[in-house]
Amino acid sequence: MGLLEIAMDLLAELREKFPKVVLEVLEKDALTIVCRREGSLELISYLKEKGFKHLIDLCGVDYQGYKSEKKPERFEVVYHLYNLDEKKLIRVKVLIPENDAWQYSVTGLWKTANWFERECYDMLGIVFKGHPDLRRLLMPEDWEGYPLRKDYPLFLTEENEWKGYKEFLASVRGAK
Amino acid sequence: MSLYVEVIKNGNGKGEPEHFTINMGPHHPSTHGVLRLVLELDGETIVKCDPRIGYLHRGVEKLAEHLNYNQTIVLSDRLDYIASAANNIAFCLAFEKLLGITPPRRARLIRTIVNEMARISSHLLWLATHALDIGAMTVFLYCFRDREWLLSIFEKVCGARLTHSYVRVGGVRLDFTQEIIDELRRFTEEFPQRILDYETLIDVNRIWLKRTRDVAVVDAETAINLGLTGPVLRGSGVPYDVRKFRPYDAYDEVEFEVPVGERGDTYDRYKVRMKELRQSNWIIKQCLDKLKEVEGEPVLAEEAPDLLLPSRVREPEPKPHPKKGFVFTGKELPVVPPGEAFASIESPKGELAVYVVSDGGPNPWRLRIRTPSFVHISAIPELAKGHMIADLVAIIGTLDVVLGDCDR
Amino acid sequence: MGIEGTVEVGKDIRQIPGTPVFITPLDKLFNWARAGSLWPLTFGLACCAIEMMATGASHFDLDRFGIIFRASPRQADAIIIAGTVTKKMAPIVRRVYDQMPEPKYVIAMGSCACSGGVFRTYSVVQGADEFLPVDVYIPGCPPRPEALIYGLVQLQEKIKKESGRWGFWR
Amino acid sequence: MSDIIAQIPYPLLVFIVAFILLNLTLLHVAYLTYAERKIIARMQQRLGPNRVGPRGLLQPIADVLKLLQKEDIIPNNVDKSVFKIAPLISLVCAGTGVSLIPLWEKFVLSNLNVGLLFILALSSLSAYGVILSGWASNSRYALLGGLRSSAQVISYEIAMSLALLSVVLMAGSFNLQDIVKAQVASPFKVYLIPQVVAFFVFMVCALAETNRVPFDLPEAETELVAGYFVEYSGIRFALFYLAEYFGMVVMSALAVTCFLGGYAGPFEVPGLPFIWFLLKLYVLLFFYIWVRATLPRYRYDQLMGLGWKVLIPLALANLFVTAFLKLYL
Repeated sequence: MGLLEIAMDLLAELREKFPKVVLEVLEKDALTIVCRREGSLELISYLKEKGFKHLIDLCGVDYQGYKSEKKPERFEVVYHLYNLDEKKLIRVKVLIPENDAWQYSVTGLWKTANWFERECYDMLGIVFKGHPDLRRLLMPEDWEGYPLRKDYPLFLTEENEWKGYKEFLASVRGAK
Repeated sequence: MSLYVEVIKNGNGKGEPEHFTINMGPHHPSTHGVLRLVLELDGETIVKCDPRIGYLHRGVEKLAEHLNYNQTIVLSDRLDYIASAANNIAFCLAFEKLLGITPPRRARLIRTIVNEMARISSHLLWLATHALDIGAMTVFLYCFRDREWLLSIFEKVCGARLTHSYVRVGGVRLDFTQEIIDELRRFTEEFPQRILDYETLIDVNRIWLKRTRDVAVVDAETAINLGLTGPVLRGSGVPYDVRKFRPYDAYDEVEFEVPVGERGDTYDRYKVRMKELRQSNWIIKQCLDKLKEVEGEPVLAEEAPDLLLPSRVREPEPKPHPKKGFVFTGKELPVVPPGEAFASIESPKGELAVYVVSDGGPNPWRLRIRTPSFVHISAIPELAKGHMIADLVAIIGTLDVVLGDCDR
Repeated sequence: MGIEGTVEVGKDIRQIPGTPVFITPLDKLFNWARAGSLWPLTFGLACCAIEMMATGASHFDLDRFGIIFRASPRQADAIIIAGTVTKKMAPIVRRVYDQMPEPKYVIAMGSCACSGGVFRTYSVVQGADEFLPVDVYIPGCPPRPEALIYGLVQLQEKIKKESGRWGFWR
Repeated sequence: MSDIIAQIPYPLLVFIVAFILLNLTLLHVAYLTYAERKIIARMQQRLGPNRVGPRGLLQPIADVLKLLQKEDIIPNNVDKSVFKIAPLISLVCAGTGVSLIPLWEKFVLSNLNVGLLFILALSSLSAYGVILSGWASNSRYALLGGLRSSAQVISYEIAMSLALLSVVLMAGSFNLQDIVKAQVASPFKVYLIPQVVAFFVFMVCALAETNRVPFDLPEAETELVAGYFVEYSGIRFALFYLAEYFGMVVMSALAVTCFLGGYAGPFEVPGLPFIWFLLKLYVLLFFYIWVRATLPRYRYDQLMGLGWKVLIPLALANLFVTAFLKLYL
């Protein structure tokens, strides 16, 4: 029995209610809904009302230079939602264009999304509109660049070193 | 200027009561690593708490994109270094889903045992540090004594005490020897008595009760909204346990209960963890019995591919050619098919989820790790509001956070 | 480098002007005291901190060597860099080190603190010796408690052989 | 013997006695730290110090020597004079009490008529050392530690004084020597039996006064790093450390004197006049260490609650009952 059949009713409902938002429904290891950014917030809040109360994960993916298939946009924000009563997992992917990288914040629905979104902003540079306190989380506040983007180097050479660390090293070596 | 203290803001100049701002950490004995908390105090009561993390951010997710699948398991050890076997399993489950393989039954049973051993050792360390934070020093040393025993068993299993890298894609690295099984049996026989020892030390202790009862109470609805998982969520009465809800490995063939709390305070969470210790012990016992049924079977799936090199295999087999020797007729296929997979496990701290995206290359395209500690630390401001500064220590303890797990 | 206020009397030989002869036996006594009561700072960074805790606990018991962990850098003699040092953390580690009173010693515990280990990434300092004078390196990921004890004993040996280290009478 | 003593001029005699007393106490304090480490180690299935000297016996000496010649950091933004003098206040106030304790019938440095009051006054004064150090350090952790400590000492002082007052009522004197004599003369031989409540209150308060577990809030390692002496290093830190152990010795000695019959024993041991006193003292000190290895720490408000809501009413009730019995029996 495929995942799709289990969730037929839900899917039909979603397609009916959000015809312009849902782009594609895939059956992978979990039920996957690919959707547009506009209206994605309504779709997610509708899913929450439907019992998907547990936001397991929220993350961003950078698809720049992805070989195996053509991706319509550079970024995706991926939500994993779980229904605790019916034991169902659903994955919602929201497409985010490169030049206009922002997404609606879901902090109003889940408090836990606060830090997930801050991390996503920190690592990939996707701005979350409506977030109460969007600051860098893991990296220092004056860090340049977004480390998880594909065009960011894994290891920083002397030239593109973080200037805070450079200053620190200079001060320490001067003191020695 | 002292290290501990940074005056961030002193009052607001509008005649409202002046709040005392102190900076706790990142070097502080009870923040369990390098967590930094900026606290606004009214006397000793916390008005506002702002956790700052990232002091142990090592770029594991980025680094994983540059290593091949087997090498990332080594990184997983260093996430939640107290229960590294659990992390190994989460990574391997995700990769196995991507590859579409299932490990043989013996491997699944061994994984279950190792996972529960990791849970016991993690909970013991939690109990030790939690008790030390509240001031009971002796419990700390008792727990470490028993943890040493468990670590010595781990050492016999794979040669490492802390960072095992024992679980592999498609199974485990080595089979259990009879010696290990005997040792584990002795452990499971004796361990319930040890749990009783700890409980007699602190369970009915009035000071312990006073310090933990009604501290950081979370009701079920809020707990889910805050994303809390694991013992913390179960302490609030929600019986959500990934081992029951989405069974992996051999959890569908063993019996165990999911203990839940009633009030959702620090004491309940302590109770839940103590009960979990007994359940884990029971699970290990059952798995040891079941291991007899699959004596001599392989512990690594035969179809498990060699993930190191090369990244692509040619299909079908090369055919003899009259002039050129052997030639390949089919096209090359990637070892790891492109796609995405999501796997989550019940790690000792909570729900550990791994989301992996593959482009068919030798390295993962994106490896996202959802760690329980990250979520739990994000809940500290909510839990700490209105409590005393001494309670904060108990709150950090009861959430059971590891900073390596949080910052990745 | 050299200690402040010393004069060079020969090639690579420096002398403190007016140093009495009895300094040497005094040195020996103080070195014995320093080695016998080496108080490291409770300063855990990552995985190695767990092994450091295990070393202090019942099974290995650092107290035997007179080593007890102190929480305040002002009262510590040695700092054990136990774990990965990130670029965000490095200034704080240095600040803690600067707060310690002389004579102070540094132990780099684990591959990460020695050389950055497996984490050759944008945010990790490639070895604590980039910004600290390290006395003892302990390899391993994480080093076993025995290795840490060995490292500490090596440091004690080193202290016992020292001369001309900081002292308020100098 | 007594002739020789009589020939020594009085100031010199005082000096000699003080010298003996100081050395004896210092030795006790130094080896109390060693004993504490050893005993706690045994309770936690460890070995304790055993490498520095035979069986680790030189450990306290190494510690003191090391602390003596460590750098004495005085941070830039502290109140320098107060910062320097605070540990001395602590130590002097904690240590002076020893001079009033009768170690033996014929051995007491200063047989003051208001001895008990004097000790109480000193122990309240020692709080100044803590507060001043916390304030002068210009560090929030130190300040919090100092504040906690002052509040704690003040509230527990009351209960302790009330507990001791019952003893004074029974003995009819503030002189410690007289209290011991009154105990020996009483039908119980020790005041522990009639004043068991007061003894209990006194011991709990003594734990609080000396900032020991479970009342070690001012220096709670896991909350406030090291509390009020977080900024102190080297010899000044050693002074604070000594003051804590001096406080333990003095409080235990006071308990021995007021409740356990002081130097009096069931029989005289020839040549060893101090033996009974020391034996009782060691038992109480062992109790301190035992408690430290067993109990978790109280929270600040709970500590205050215990002091004001339990100990003070208990001590008051005990005082009234004692007074009533004294009047009508």
